[in-house]
Amino acid sequence: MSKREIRKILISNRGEIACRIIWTCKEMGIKTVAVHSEADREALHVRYADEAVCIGAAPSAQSYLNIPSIISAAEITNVDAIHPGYGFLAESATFAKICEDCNIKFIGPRPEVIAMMGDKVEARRTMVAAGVPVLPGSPDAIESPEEAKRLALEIGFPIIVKASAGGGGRGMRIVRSADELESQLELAQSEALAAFKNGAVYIERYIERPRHIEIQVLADEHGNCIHLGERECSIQRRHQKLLEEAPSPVITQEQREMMGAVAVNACKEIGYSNAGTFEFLLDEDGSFYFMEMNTRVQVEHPVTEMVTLADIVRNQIRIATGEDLQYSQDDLQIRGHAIECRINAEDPVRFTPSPGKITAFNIPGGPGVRVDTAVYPGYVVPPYYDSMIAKLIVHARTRETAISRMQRALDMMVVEGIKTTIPLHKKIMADKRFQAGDFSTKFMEELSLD
Amino acid sequence: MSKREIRKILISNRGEIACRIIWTCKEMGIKTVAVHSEADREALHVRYADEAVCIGAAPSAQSYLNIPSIISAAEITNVDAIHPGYGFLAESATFAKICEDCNIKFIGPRPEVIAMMGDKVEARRTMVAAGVPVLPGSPDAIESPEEAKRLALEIGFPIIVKASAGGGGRGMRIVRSADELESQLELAQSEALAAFKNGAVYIERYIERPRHIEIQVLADEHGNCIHLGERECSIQRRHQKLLEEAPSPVITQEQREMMGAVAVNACKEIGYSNAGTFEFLLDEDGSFYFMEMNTRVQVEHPVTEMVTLADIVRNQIRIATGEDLQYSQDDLQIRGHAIECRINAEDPVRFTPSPGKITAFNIPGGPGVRVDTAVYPGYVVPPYYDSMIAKLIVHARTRETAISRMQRALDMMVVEGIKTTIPLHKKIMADKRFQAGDFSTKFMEELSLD
Amino acid sequence: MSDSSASAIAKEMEKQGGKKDDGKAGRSGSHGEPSFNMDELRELAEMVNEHGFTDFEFENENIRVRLSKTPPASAVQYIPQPQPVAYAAPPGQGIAQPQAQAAPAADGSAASVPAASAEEELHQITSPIVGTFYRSSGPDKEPYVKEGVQVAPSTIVCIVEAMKLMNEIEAEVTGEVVKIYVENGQPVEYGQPLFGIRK
Amino acid sequence: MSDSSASAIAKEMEKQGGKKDDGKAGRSGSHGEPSFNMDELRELAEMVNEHGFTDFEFENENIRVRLSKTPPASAVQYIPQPQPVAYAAPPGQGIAQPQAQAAPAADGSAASVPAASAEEELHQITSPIVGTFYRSSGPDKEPYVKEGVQVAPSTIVCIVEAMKLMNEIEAEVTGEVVKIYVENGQPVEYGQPLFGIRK
Repeated sequence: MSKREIRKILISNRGEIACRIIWTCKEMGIKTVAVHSEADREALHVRYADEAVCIGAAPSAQSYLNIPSIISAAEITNVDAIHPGYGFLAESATFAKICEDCNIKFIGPRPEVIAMMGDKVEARRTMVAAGVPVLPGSPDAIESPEEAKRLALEIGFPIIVKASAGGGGRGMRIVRSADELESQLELAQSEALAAFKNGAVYIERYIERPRHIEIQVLADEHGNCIHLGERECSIQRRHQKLLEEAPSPVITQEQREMMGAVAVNACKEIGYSNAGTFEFLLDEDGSFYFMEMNTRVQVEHPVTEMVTLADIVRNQIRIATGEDLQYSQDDLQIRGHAIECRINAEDPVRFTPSPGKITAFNIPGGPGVRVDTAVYPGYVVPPYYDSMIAKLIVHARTRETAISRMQRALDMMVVEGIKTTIPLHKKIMADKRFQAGDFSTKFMEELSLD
Repeated sequence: MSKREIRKILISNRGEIACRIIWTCKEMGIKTVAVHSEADREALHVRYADEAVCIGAAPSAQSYLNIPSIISAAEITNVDAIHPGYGFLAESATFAKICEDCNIKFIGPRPEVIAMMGDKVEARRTMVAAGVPVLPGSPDAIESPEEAKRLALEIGFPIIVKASAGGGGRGMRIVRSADELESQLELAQSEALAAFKNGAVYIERYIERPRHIEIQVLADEHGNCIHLGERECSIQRRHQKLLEEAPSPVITQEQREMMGAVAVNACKEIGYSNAGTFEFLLDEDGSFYFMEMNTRVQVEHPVTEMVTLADIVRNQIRIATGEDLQYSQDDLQIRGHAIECRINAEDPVRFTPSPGKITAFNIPGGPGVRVDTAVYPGYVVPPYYDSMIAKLIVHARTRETAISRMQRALDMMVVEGIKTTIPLHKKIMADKRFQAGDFSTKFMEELSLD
Repeated sequence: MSDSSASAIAKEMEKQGGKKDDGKAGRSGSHGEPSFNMDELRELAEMVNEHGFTDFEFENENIRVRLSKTPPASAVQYIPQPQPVAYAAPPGQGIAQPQAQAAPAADGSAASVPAASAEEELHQITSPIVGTFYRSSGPDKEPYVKEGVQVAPSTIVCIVEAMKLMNEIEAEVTGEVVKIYVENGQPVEYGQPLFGIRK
Repeated sequence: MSDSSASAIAKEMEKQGGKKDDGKAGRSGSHGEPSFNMDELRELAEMVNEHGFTDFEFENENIRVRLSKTPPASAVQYIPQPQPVAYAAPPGQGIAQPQAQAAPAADGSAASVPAASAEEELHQITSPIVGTFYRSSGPDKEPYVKEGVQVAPSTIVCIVEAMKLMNEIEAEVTGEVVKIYVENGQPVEYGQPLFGIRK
């Protein structure tokens, strides 16, 4: 069934995900090429790969985002495929297209699909057409208070008024009844004008306490697609996920099957291939709304691997060779509960980056503990890249045991020389509402960090 | 349902199993007391436990086998229970009895059951009565060549003649036909007489290429018992297991159910409680014969934990509190394949111990890898105790992937300063017959170690 | 660790310094040049390496020595140090604590060095067993010994109760009781110092 | 790693020896000393390497010795070093290797120091991009430069082909081509030294 032989892969990434990909390549007997910036000469992915090529200076734009340099490295090392990991060029349709043009297999979906999902408006339109529920409202600018009122009544209160040009909370107004609509609209417009020199605003259903739930899918290049259940990613700070779980403490088997079916159907509609993730908002009533699709492997993919025993990176590579999916939906039962804590080189209270030399580093072992990292004692965390230095993942029969296992693992994990988010994760694990599974994306705002 | 509260446990052991027990106690919110010899002041189990008591000098007889000292430590720290681990006092009926007399719960079966299983003849008799198949033959001395002939014909050739007082291969003769019986019997008797000053011999069915298969059981104190499937432990050197797998590459679901049912039934017959293991010899035809029962947690318990997601130590402690078993036989499905490599501080060819200072130590991470160890960089492996310094365990969907995952993990594992069995395990993993699952307890004799 | 090895090296250095002078004196006639001795250097390098110094400097005529260890506790730092935030230290932890501070230097560990040097003139009577320390034969009895009394080898100094047995502990030396390290009724572990004796 | 550091130390030692010889020549009139013993130095270098010292200093007349282990070396020990027994190193590994030995000291790491000091008088023209190195504009053409020729800043010294584009590389300095580090047609990575120029 395999159409394309992949004997050597270049990994256009760094850090733990580059190591993660190399591990699976080794297990599959595939040679690896690491690329690295000048700042990453001592990095672990450089040491673990069969070959390594320095592709530029420390800043990402000159190295890990430098397409000509990466393509040249692929050509001189004569690789069959490139695995982009996550971040950097992983969702660049341009990069995927150039790989295709150079006859190097890009391990991900087709460039057109990446482009489509990368465009907010286009992605929403496509999903609506594929029968995926989206948040009522639309990103078209509101023309008049009358239109706003009509739309708001259609959507139902509460709604949120957002600046079309906006971001970062400015120009945002939550409106809970028709009475306040006109005044709030005016306020939002003038705020938007002041902040972005553009007064255009739009409205959308507002969910007071949403949960961030995502569905992992695997699709081959022959139209077969399955889902691997959901991940609970509501514990975020400024839209940055801090920890993830599989399964979600609130999703029932019926919901899982429904959300999974919606995602699988959408993949088939748009001709999606390789691994992908549908991100949904879940409201208090259990309704879910499409937010966006990530057309790559996610940081949090290990929690799904733990509960399904599927190796997502192995599946990505197999799919890229043109093989059929290895298993059917029924082969993928979810067993137990997994939690991942992202260990970042950051001040755990102020979240300021804390690069520097790691003087001591000990990773926990024992039952149900997995660590994905590219860090070692003596390693210097460079200031140029993402602050995540390790992912600590646990797996146990129940969520309760998984939480106590994570507490034990966090206690055993030693990182000295830099500040990390370990103390923050201990605080989250000890939180009664977290333990009860009773939280939303607002959790971090409500958590006391004293 | 809980009859006995266990708030604090003393672990009368050292090394990785002491750490392993402490981890689960932490996860259960139970306080721990480590005991240690003078040589183990810097040991990890001492650091991880809530309290630590020095119980004697370095030699085991003065510390880890020193019952009065351990009981005193338990009394002054006011523990509710003692977990004996494996080795040392784990199968001492005397120790279990003294614990009982001191009103300290011994985490294991009742002392009478330990004593019964510790006596070879008594254990065999009990198992026969409980309907467990044993190897045809008997440890009674042969009175005459005529008796030998009659017995041999009953048993069927080949048979083995063994010295009643024997061990270590002396006084052993394999007899393949009735013609050679009398002469071989005489030879064995004179060898036995020369070696042990006792010419008594007995005969038993001889299996040319047996496999060592064991069944893990869990039994509560109310007569409930389940099995957790089998472990394949045929890769041994001088009766020392080197690596273990679950499931066995040759056991079918029917065999698993049959062997499991035999073990569960026997547990109920003898009133067994807590975790235990039935060791069987499997012959070329798939018949199995009871060898012995281990009345404690095994070194190789993690492979069963990986494929069943059951925490065996947690179950031991729960059972000791008097609770009912947490799950039924149906809850325990075997998923995927797990392999454990014992990493010993030994010369990988000559198997001579290699104690000393570990100058560099790196444990592998990533999907499906677990490491149980009490070792860290700078740790000095003392010459007094068992040479095992770590257990490297992998889990994957198939045996083939588990083997390549173990190869990857062995490549990533770094132990410098002492010699280890890592190179030996690499050789085993690369062996075609191992990969095909085609091996017996003779595997190591046949493996070229050049 | 650093204390003892530092002093060992200091001693070595004195020896080396002496050898240097000898060597130089011996050879100066034939070569007219203060040449260094390869064996000595090899020994030196071995010694410096063995003691884990990362820097060493030595200068001759008018000896100049420099030894340094850049990351002093680096080995210790790699020992995983669990931080039991969720599991508060229990009161019973006291059993291990005094031992860590005042254990005899039997194992030559760093921890015992400060204690040993602070009490360097005192002989320590240590507990031969794990148990509970009692200063007298009963609650209403006088203590076997008090600070300031003289003991002979056969003098009973205390009882350590283990498994309901009262084990009388003898002094085994002649001298004056100067320190009593353990409170009446307190649990003691193997090798834990009980009394300090000035011989 | 040990090989390269051993050879680096050997080079260092030769340099030390060379300097000494020069010094001796200069000083022989005034001092009349015998020549410095290279065997001793070689032995020394071996010994220094064997013990993992990263720095060694030795001074004669009134001996001055300095041995040092800088922390980077000890950190390296803890870097997991996979031993890919099952996965043999491919021929292409050569791409990374020359870089490791001759990289410019841009990152200031210890590894590049010996190389930098060995070539300390040469300016290095490094590759600004990843690609394939060509010494001439075509297979039957003359090389742009050969060893011994003078270059000006705008002199084209080679081509690095990347993504089918022929990028002409200029010297950017004035001087003489003394070394050509890379073979024609060989892949080069970012920052890899191509030419050594004596300014």
